[in-house]
Amino acid sequence: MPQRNIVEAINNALAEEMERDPRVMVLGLDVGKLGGVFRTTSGLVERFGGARVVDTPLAEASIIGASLGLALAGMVPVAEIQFLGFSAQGFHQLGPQLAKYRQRSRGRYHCQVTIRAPFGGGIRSPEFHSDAVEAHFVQTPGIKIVMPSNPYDAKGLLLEAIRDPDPVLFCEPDRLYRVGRSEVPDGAYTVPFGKAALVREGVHITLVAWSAAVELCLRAGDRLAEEGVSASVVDLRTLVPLDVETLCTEVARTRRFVVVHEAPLSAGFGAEVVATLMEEIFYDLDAPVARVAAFDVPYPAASLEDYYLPSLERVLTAARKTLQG
Amino acid sequence: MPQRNIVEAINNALAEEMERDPRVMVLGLDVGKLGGVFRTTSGLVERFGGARVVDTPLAEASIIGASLGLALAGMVPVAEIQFLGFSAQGFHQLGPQLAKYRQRSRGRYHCQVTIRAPFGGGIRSPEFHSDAVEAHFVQTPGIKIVMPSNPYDAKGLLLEAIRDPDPVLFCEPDRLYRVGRSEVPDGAYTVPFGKAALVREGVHITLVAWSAAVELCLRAGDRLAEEGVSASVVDLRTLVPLDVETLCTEVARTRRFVVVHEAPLSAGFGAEVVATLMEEIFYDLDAPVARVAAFDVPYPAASLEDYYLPSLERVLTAARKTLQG
Amino acid sequence: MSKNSAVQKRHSVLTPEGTRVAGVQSLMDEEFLIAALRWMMKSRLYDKRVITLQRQGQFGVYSPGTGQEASIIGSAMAVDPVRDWMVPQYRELMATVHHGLPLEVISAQYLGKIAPARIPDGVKVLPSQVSIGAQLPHATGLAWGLRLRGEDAVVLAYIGEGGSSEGDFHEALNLAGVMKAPVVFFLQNNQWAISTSRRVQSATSSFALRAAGYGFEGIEVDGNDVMAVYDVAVAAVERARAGDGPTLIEAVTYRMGFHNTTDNPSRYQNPDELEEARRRDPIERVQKYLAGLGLWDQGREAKMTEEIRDEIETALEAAMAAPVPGPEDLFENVYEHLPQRVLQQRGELLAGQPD
Amino acid sequence: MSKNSAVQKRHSVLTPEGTRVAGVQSLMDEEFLIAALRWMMKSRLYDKRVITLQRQGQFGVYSPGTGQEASIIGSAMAVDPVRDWMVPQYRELMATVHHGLPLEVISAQYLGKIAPARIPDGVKVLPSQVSIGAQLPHATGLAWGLRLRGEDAVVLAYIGEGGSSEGDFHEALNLAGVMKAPVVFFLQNNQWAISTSRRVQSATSSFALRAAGYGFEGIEVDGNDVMAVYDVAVAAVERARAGDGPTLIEAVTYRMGFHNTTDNPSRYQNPDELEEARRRDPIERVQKYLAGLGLWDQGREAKMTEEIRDEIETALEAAMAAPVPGPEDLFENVYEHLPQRVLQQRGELLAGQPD
Ligand SMILES: Cc1ncc(C[n+]2csc(CCOP(=O)(O)OP(=O)(O)O)c2C)c(N)n1
Ligand SMILES: Cc1ncc(C[n+]2csc(CCOP(=O)(O)OP(=O)(O)O)c2C)c(N)n1
Ligand SMILES: [Mg+2]
Ligand SMILES: [Mg+2]
Repeated sequence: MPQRNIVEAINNALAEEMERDPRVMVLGLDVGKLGGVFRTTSGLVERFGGARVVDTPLAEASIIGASLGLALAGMVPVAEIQFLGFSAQGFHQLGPQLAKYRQRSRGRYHCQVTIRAPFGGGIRSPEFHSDAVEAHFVQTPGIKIVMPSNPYDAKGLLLEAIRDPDPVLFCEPDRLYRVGRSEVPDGAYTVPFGKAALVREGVHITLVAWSAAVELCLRAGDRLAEEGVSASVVDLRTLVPLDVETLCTEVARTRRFVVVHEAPLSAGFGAEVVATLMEEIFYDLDAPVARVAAFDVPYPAASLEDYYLPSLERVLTAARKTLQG
Repeated sequence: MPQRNIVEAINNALAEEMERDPRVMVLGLDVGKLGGVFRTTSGLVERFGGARVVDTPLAEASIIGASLGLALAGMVPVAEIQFLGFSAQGFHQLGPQLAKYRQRSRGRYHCQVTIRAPFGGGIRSPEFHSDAVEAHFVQTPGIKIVMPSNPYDAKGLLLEAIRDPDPVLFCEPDRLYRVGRSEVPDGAYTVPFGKAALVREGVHITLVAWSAAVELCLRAGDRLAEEGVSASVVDLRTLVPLDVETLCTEVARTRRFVVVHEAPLSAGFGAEVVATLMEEIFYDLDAPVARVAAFDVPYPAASLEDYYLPSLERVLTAARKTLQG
Repeated sequence: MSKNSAVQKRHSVLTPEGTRVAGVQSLMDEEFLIAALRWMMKSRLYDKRVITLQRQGQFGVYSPGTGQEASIIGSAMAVDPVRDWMVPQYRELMATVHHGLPLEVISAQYLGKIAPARIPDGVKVLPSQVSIGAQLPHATGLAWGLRLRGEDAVVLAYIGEGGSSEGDFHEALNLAGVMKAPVVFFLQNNQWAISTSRRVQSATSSFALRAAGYGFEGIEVDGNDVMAVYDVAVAAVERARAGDGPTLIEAVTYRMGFHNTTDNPSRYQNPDELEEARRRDPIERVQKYLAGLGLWDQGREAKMTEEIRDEIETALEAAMAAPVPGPEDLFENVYEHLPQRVLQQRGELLAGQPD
Repeated sequence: MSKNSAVQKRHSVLTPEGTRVAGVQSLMDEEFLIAALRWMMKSRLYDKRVITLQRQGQFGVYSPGTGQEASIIGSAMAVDPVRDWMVPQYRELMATVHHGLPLEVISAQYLGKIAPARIPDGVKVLPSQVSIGAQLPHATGLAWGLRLRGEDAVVLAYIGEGGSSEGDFHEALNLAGVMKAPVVFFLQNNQWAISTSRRVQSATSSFALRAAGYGFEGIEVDGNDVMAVYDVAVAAVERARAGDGPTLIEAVTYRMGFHNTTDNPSRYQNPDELEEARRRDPIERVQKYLAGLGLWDQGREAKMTEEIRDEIETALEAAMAAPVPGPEDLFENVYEHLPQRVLQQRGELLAGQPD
């Protein structure tokens, strides 16, 4: 079976879906000849032409707002925001409009729009390029939030996103774009939203994460194994919809858990994971919860990001503490 | 001592501070002759002139971004965003710029800027006018988030905000603007940030809230009293900085708590309150936690807001459930 | 008009006194003008009626179009409800009705109804927009998409002079120029954004000048002159349909009423200015003109007023009779399929309801 | 120039061949021109040097100004480092150095240093801006505030033609026009925004045309002609200082290098276009002109190059020798006083560090 990294998996998903559905189009900054700053759209303009693969002016709000309008006209836009941090420029079009348009139109209209955006730290990006702002959009209901952590899911979740009649924010972990290839079949398959994956099975503790933090938790799981600790790792895959059932079942099984994310601690989605577990399975927990996240400061200069981001050491320390608790 | 409602308290704070400090200026939509859509800036342009009380073009990003520049020039801007929901139009200037500017300039510059914005439901406002988006800005460190619930705090916290060398987002509960007057002294006094207030003292359960939800919790406290339940109510007053100590002490005292807010449940700041308590005082809790919040749907038409917002009934039900737990 | 040249002088056909401007032709013949007058009167009469209802607590917060009827109707008449799309801000209510949105449906929206306020399938109108300027990128995308879909359609998008200060205005017009999207941006400069005067909104001598910065035509028109508005709008729509791209029309008019039913203009408006505006009333000038031609008199006015009043009452009664929403409506139209967690929230709310 | 008239034809003083345009005067005399040349050469030589370092992994991601030196230096020379403020995007590095920012300080920023990269007190430069367009509202507010404070200061703000598509551009220029803020918006149209060509960015025939939509002057200038750039910039600065409000200058130039050190223009750039641009090189044309006057030759060029290289090396060595940041720097410059919770996080991080 073909091996692909995340960039190749996304590129393959886009190409196949544009082939299958003539309504699907790609728009955003530098998505044409350049193929996107990370090459996720490489080769598409040559194959599908400039009408369906469109370099836009440098204006995020209009990329998102025009995608909404394109969808109303019957197109299926897959828009790229060059870096998730720059969704801020289009925030008023993303949360209050795109996410809300089905409701604001009392169901007359819906927006089959996918917004793709790379994000995340660890690759020495310039300012704003690494900001993990996924939690913002959990507070703007109506849009689904998808956070793949591996090539197989990246393709399957992207196809699910493009075909979803509702808007989807698809956040791509740029640190993992090319870290390794794994099996990604040719041809269409989808990974459903709202189904978390148990990517590592253990009995003593459950590490909960999404996107690039899953890879970190898997490394932590291996290290803990050397210490005789058997750790589960749950990959939430989508924050909206949230797979409360798998989350609770898996954490209840180990009775201890740590949640890990790249966003600042306070009001990060980790807090939601903790609160949900406390509401659902309070009596099944043996120890205080621990969150490992970025600190409550703005994303720093690249030279400091290794201190800022959750590190293997910090995950291990939190896990050990929880196991003693 | 003079009695003032929240509108009068804010107006009084602005007038006194402009009197005291010639660098202080007010800008925003309709803050001049109209005195703001809620009259919080009423009389200021007549008193301090058009150079210090400025009606701006209809463009939120430039109101926030220009305030940053005004501060760099040595002014002390107090900008009004007509409704907090419209901070979305200026999101990229608020989180990534204003909150971050001290860090991005490596400490060369700081932004003594206050952004005032009314918000909250229950007064049949049009779309977007009621959105409670405070949690967004907890995820953009560098800015403080202030949420007064009564006239005395409104004045004292606003003066603290204007004098704070760092940017402050000051969210005003429009439902409570004119509900009642209470003692608000003339002359300057400040209410410190990061100090929660125990606004009702009880022994069986602690209700945690901020802004308009505090008033709801106080009513719930009275109702619970009729049932023989003695409830504490903690008013967080500021979300950033968060008074972890008072929060934990008060909840540990009653061993049970409910947190109430107007924002949608998922990833609302209530989740942060729960997560913080679980990390700090897990072993002091007797029952699962309960959050009472708006539902995970966009703010609805005014005709539906009473179903959407936390109601007295829902708070009481949650409290009773927690007390049984 | 060359893209680089300044905007042409404000177009007008009918003077405030109701006489024709010498040597200016119009596409509107008398019969058509009477139809336009009827729509303008309907707009004015509806404003009056629902403001009274609002004062009695029977209608929601409302922004009247009073004074702007020539802009609202003259532009709406230039597009084809069958092919073309309309993207309103919120003050163009009667334009959307002209475009096929039933009056009882839009009225139901102001009464807090949900399902009864849904824009019917086939009516090519987007929901009114409260977030100022946010509709413009939608209009650009819609027009662009309709062309990609091979449809012979034009989009008419409304914006106020206040809304023209938002970043969305700039981004939407610039993108429309780049894509040569078939869209007409109709800017109603009614001199006010709530209490903020047009002078505070921009130092430009004309908002129409901005079109040159996006590579298409800008035209200024007397927004109280329905014939002039119609003529420039038709020309813009034809250009768009022919594939010649967008146009920005600035209709210079005046908000003769309050911003909305919660507003009190006496705090900020100079009465003389309002008086001057009244002398330029868009409806009276047409009535005077038609009277001069012997096509209008008090009898006809009374009769038409009567007919329109009946239409309005019928629509309002239907809107009031329409079912009020219940808690279950909270969860309608959020997603095609509600996520499990939201379904559960729905269950909890409905369980807690007294039946 | 009347606000309503089209933009004046592109101003130029020196032809690409290094001859004077007939009948056009300039404020730059030969001596001053040689000073300008030196700064342009310094910009070019610094680009070359740090790109090499970056390739060796010793320097951060870098966006060269190569090809744009006349725009960068001609504009910077028009403002007074003592009174005036400079608001850069990121490609105007040598302009900020001309305005007083030490070369070792800005170099330290690209080396990930923190404290050593802090703009020194008294240097009236804002930090370079990565969020495209976001600096413009700051520039407007700063200029407005300086006037309120009674300071005799002008703000020079840089933006690219790509950045001119952002909503912030529109909002900042419109507000500046309304407030008559003493700010000069200097738009470097280098034909590219990463891989996106100027044609994709806007359908306008000239970005300078946009000024009329904000009520102030727009001027187009040959951005590869340092004398012309200087002359129009000085005029704009004088207007701003005199209280006559903002100006938008479009400097038409060409990005002769890559977008930044991660970019590969061969994927999207037509080589002929680059060739044509090379023929318009802003540095060579000045050297030819001065040579024609007998004021320039290979000897002088070699000597000046040598001097500049030394200055650059000294700055780079200082920047490299400056202390690297540690974990504690994460928590510096976030708030004047760290909230309790963040202090605690700081403690945890530092406790966890190997010492
Ligand atoms: C983004 C945003 N900011 C502020 C408001 C509040 N508001 C509602 S209407 C209005 C004035 C709009 O003026 P204009 O665009 O000229 O339209 P008009 O009301 O004159 O028809 C404002 C500021 C809003 N609805 N949306
Ligand atoms: C808001 C925002 N969107 C996207 C980017 C990514 N980006 C960095 S530079 C650039 C192109 C800028 O082009 P231009 O404004 O013409 O400046 P130039 O690079 O040509 O000097 C883009 C799109 C960004 N930094 N900020
Ligand atoms: Mg208006
Ligand atoms: Mg450029």
